[in-house]
Formats: sequence, structure tokens, C-alpha cells
Amino acid sequence: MINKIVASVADALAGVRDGATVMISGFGGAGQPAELIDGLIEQGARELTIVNNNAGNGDTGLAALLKARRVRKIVCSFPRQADSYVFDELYRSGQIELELVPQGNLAERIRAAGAGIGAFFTPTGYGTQLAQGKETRIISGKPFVLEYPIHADFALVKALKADRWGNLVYRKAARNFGPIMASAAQCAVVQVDQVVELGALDPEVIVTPGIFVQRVVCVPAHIARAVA
Amino acid sequence: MINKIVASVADALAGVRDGATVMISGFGGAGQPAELIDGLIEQGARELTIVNNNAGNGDTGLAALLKARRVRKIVCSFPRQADSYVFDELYRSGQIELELVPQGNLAERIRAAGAGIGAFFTPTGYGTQLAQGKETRIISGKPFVLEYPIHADFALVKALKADRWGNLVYRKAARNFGPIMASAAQCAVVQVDQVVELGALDPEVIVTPGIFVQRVVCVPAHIARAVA
Amino acid sequence: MKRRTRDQIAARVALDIPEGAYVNLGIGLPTLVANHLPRGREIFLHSENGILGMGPAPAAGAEDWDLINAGKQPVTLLTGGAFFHHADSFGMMRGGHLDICVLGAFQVSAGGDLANWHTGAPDAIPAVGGAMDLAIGAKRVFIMMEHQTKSGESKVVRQCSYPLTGVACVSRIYTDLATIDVKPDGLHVVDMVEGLSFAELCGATDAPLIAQHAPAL
Amino acid sequence: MKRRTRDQIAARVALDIPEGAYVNLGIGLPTLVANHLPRGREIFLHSENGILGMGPAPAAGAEDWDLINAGKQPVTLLTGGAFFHHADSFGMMRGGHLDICVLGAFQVSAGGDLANWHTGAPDAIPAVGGAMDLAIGAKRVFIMMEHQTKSGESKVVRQCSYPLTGVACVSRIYTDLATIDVKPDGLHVVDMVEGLSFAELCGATDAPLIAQHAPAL
Repeated sequence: MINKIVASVADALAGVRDGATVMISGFGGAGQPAELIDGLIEQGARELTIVNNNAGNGDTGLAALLKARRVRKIVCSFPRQADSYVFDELYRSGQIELELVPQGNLAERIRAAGAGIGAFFTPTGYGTQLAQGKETRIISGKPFVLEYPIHADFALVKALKADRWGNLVYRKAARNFGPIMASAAQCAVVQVDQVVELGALDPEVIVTPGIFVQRVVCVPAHIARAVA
Repeated sequence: MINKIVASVADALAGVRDGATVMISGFGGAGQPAELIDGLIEQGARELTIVNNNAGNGDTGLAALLKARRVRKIVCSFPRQADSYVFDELYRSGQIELELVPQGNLAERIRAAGAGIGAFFTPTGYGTQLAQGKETRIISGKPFVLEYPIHADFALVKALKADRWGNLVYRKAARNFGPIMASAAQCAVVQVDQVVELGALDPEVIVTPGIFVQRVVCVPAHIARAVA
Repeated sequence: MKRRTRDQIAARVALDIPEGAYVNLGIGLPTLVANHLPRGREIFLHSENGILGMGPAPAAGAEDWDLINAGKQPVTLLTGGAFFHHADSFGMMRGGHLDICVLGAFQVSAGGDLANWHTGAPDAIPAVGGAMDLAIGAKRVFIMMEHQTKSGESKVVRQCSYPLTGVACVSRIYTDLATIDVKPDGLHVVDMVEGLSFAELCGATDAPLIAQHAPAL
Repeated sequence: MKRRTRDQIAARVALDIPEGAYVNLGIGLPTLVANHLPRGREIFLHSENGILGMGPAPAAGAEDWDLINAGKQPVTLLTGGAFFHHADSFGMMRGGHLDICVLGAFQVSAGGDLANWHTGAPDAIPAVGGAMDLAIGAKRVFIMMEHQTKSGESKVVRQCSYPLTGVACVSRIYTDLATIDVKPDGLHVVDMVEGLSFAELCGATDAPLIAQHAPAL
């Protein structure tokens, strides 16, 4: 019997090595797998490349991972925020590498990794600093930039419910990067509020089929740290 | 008040011009918009380019459109079937042009059109006749072929339910090409079994948001011709 | 001459958004436009983080932190709205499915180039978000900004000095002084605030302007 | 020597499919494999037309024509199955998420090239379907075919004479005579039917073979 549910956050994060590329879902607090990030700090892997839309807020979550000096490089679209002081300091002092990617190119590069696309021409960023040095091409009279997929060793994803096959549904705008990150990682680790019986998720409604999910850990909402 | 529901199949197909590119959803009979195809025959547009997974079966549906000599060219992955005699005869006598595309490249090219991608490198077809003359490239040691999006003037799509904003849900494997074709066409025309009130479709469950849909026509299942 | 307030600029933008339009309002100033859309006109607001049919802010105490906008503020969902993932959301933008997006700007050039993501200051931490996708994706890109910087420099310029967000992507500019169309032959003034002369507007603007009703060259 | 029947080839393939595998069975001969998967072993069958967790054929009279497989035959959905659209379905293949696909073939070459979509006959109507996507997408590509054509020609060849489906994509070949691994140094015999000698197998095979347990070169 296949059962992707693991007993603890520590089990869920077993095997993350130094130097790994780790995707983390979420847009602001929505869809951020807070307990998995805490678990990653505890797990101890260093020299990580993190792929996330942002670069952490305040002192918790991704910011805490940065503060613990576990991150060599961050790939994101919007690092600067009112309370991104941990990142800001590391960046200004040259202690973290930043690859800044327009948000839609970030999403499409992650999706391309999951879907086996070798590279794609996107109109986004053409003629800007963020396309400097990149291959460009005019197609049907419109200018495009060539972008490459972003693969990951691990994806840490927050979803609402899972079954033992790893089928997932999400909640509202907390869906954001979850489905594409799960598809782009060798090992997708998912934190859910609730594990349900096989068959409890309508096959028409499953957003991430279990094929994209390797490990699921249940962190009930009343235990999960509130993120805002 | 926005209401994308039109009164008749004829209204739904208004404006299809000679020479138009028309996508038609369906894989076998599942998801085939039979009444819209009949309506297209009645509507009378000629010299069409049709994009579909197949090239028609028996004497009805797409085969009837071909038999009526309305199709100049067909873009598909699997024209040859036990009962594809209408296409077979036109093809053998040089009366129809065929662009044969591996099914996944077909799906991805349609998706690329909907998502504004200018071109993409796919591994599928590399080293085969179907990649002859196409640009290739080795990326990270793997060979790829460059493929371009397929845009359409119209998409004829079958879904299960729609609301007046054009939000859609599908039924089982009848979903197939519907969502991506709706996104790739200037005008997506959808035939549904049932029109429901706004709000009756769960926002977590809507597969095609109304932004991709221009016209909806209701053909209740008990009226719709059975397709197999 | 009385400059338009921020809310008056937003109200002016709202006038140009027809029923049935699919619209993305960028973070910051453009968010104000939502308050000025006429009630009863059905307009579909898109949020980059996977929402179509976004509604107004919830009542205090009713916030749902899984339902936020691009600026990470709590919002609501209209009846008929839908959720989707990030690749689908940006596919909507890049694929040209949005009728209008409204963005703020540091500068817009005579050719419709947009600069709104980076001041170019060497110590600034860059952040781009979805701005570059919106700039090239929507059918029409509306810019909403003050006509001049606080120190009185024109933000409507011959050439952008700030790093670009997109090339030749702006359709129309709404400022506290005027509404200006970006056309192949230059910047056409659509309207000006009461009491402002065309000569005065030109004086406040670095890029050359074409007067309203001026004959086409 | 007794050749394996089609069902015996299918049963042999089924032996190599472990619990938890995500598997696509191509149309035609490979469909038989489903009948030989051990009950109680959870295996996830993928169908290109947007199904994961495909179950067996329905009882007569219970067919649902919205629930068909790639060969357009009615199927069922297991508890825990899911539906998705065509771009997502082929993303699963191309993205390397399937552990195994099983395909029929006209020819397989010593280098693992596959020919299974077109006889090359000038009057043949070509049709490719999802074969090229499966050939390059799955982690392991299993080929299931008769060892020789009806006229006795080997289908395991030095070089394919038929048009290719994929280059260097085959992992393992299952025929009515033998099971053969495609490795960088050549074709390794894994097993043969009882009573067949290695010399006889080589006689029935165009491509050079490496005997079971032969030392690696």
C-alpha cells in the first residue's frame, strides 16, 4: 500500500543536503509552509539556493533561515519589503547572492522544469536590465528573451488537504506557487492542515495529482503558527 | 451585466470567416462539441484550418465538416483511425493538407499560444521525421527541437457547466484539450450541458475561468447527439 | 489651476474602464482605482497571485490571510470569482487576456517606455514582482502618476533615465495635470485640468506634446 | 522451445513494475499488461488524455464515454484517481514524472532507437499520437513486441529502417523469445524462453547480443 504521509516534519525533510536547491511556496504568508521552513532550519543543511517569490519578512520563516546563514543564493522576484531587513543586511554586505527574476518568468521557469521544457522565449523583461546578456529573438515581429527552467532538489509546499497518494487541494490564493513547485522538484514535501481518506478528494477537483508529491506531513491549523 | 450565454448555436458561431483557424476540443468522442461542429457546417465558412487531436470518424462531426469540403488544412496528432475514411480519401487525393504534430507538442503549442510564449524547446520528436527542418539545440546535454505556438481565431469547446461569466467545469476525461484551446483562441465558443447561476461553481473548482471564454451556448445532454 | 488629487486621478482612470473588462490594478496608487469603479458595472479584477473576480477589502475582523492581493492586503472574492496557480495567472497576463492594467511609474517616455521598478540608485535593493509581466502583457497599459517629482522634474520624459520595466508598452498616462495618449507619432493630450493651458502643460513636461484636436502630422 | 504468448509477454512485463510506479501503457499490445498487474500492488496508471489512477474496463452496459483511455476504450477510475487537461498530462510525461511507459514497436535498434509510428510506406497515412512524447518522457521505456515479423525478420536491429519515434530512448525489450536490456555497451540478454539457446536467439536477432552473465567489456 502506498502511503506518502510521514510522521513528522523531521522525517519530511530527511535528506536535504548542503548545497541543495529548495523551492518554497507562498506569496506573502499565504501558502507559506512555516513549519517546514522551521524544520529546515533545525535540519541544518547549509549553502542552500532558495527559490521563493520573496526573500523573507521580519525574523520568522524564510527570514529566520537567512538569519541562520543557511542560504548562499536566493532566486526571487520581490526581495525588498517593508520588513525584509534580514535579507537587506545580508545583501548589502555581500553575504547573499540574488538572482532577481520577473515574477511571471519565475513561475514559467518553474513550470518549464516540471513539464520538461528545455527553454522558452518570453516577452517579459525584453529591453530591460533583467534581460542583459540573455539571448533575444524577434518572433512574428515581437521581441522575446530566452529563459531556462529552474529545477529543484526539494520543494516545500503548503496545501490544505492531502490523501495518502499525495493528491492535493489548496485554499484560495494560498495555491499560488505550490502546484508548479511540486512539479519542478525531485522531492516535493507538502505540509497540509488535514489528511483525508483516499477518495475524499473529488477527482475533478484535485489540483496537484499525487504523481508530483513524494512526502506529506500533517500540521493541523490549530498547531500551525499563524503567518500574516 | 455581463452575460456570455448566447441563445443558439448559430449565434455562437457568428463571424467565423473563410480561411479562419478553428480549434475543436475532444479526444475521440469525449469532449467533442458535436452540435457546434454541425453548426459550423451550417454556418458555411470555407478554407478552414482545423486543429484537433484527430481527423474525424465515420460520417459525422469533424468527418462531416471534411466531407463538406470546408477544410483546407488539418493540424492533428492522430488522423489515421479505423473509420477515418473521409480524411483518408481527401488526404490520398491531395485535397487536404496535413500538419502532423506529436500530441504533447500539439498540446504545448496550444498552451504556449494561450500563455504568450513565443516559442519553446521540446525534447519530443528530436531526431525524427517530424522535426525535419526544425531548429534544434542541445541544452544541458539533452537534445531539443524548437516549436512555435498555435493560435486560433475560434475554439469550439465542450464543457459540462458554465455560468454567465463563462466560468467552466468539465466532465472526467472530456476535459482534455478544452482548457488550453479556450486560452489560445481569439474567440472561445463553448457548448455546455447546463448553464448554472453565478456562484454555483466553487471558485476552487473552476477549471477554465471566464477570462478565456467569449460565448457559451447550452445544448442539454438529452438534446445533444450521442457521440462515441 | 487645481491639480487632481490621487483620488481624482483614480476616478479619471475608472472612467475609461468599460463593463466586462478584465483589469489588473498594480500595487500602490493604482489600487485606489477599485474605489472609483461605478457600482453595477461588472468589471473583473485580476490579482497576480491567482485571483480573478477580486472584491473589496473585507470588514475589520473578517480578514482571511489566504485571500490577499498583490500588495498582500486582505481582499474578498466576488460571486463568480475563481482561483488558479501562478503559472496560469501569469499566462493570463503574458497571453494578452487582460484588457487593461493600471500601473504606477517613475517615468514614461515619449515612445511609451515605462520605468517603475528601480530607481537605479547603486545601493537600492531591486525588486520587480509582476511589473514587467503586466507591462508587456495587458492589451492596454494605463499609467497613473504625479506629473512631476516632488522637486518639480517631469516624469513624462523624452527618454527614461531610470532602468526600464518595458519597452514601448504604455497606452495612456493619467497624471494630476492631464491625460495623455501614447501614439506612434507622439504624445497626444486627451484632457487637462481646468485652468491649465497647453503651453503651461508643455512647460511642466519634458517630452514634446501634441495638443488636443491638433491635426495629425 | 515455446514462444511466449502475448499474455505471457504482458505477464513478464508486469513482473518488472513495482508498487507505487507511475506507468503509461501504450495502445495495442501494452494494454494487456494491465490484466497481469498483481492485485494488491498499488500501481498508478496514467492515460495521455488526462487520467491518473485509471482502473479496468467497466462492466458491459456501464460504459461512460467521457471516461476512455488513449485507445478510446471505456475504462474506470480508481478511488484516488484524478483528471487534468492535455497540457498538464503531457507535462507529466515530458517532465520525467512517469516511472515506466510500455510501448509496442516495429523495430528497436542496438542503441535503443525506437520505431513504432510509421512503416515508411509512401501511401501510408501517418499518425503519431502520444508515442514520441512517451518515448522520450518516461524514466524507463519498456518495449513489448514479437521478436520477429511474420515473415521472420528480426525486429531487434542494428539500425532502424523504419522512421524513428525516438532516439536512444529504450530501456528494456520484452519479446516472445527473450527479455533484453539496452545498455551503453549494447544489448544484454536478461532472460530467454525455456529451451532456447543463446546461439539460437542470436540467430533470430539482427543486432548483436551480449549473453546473460557475460563479463562487462
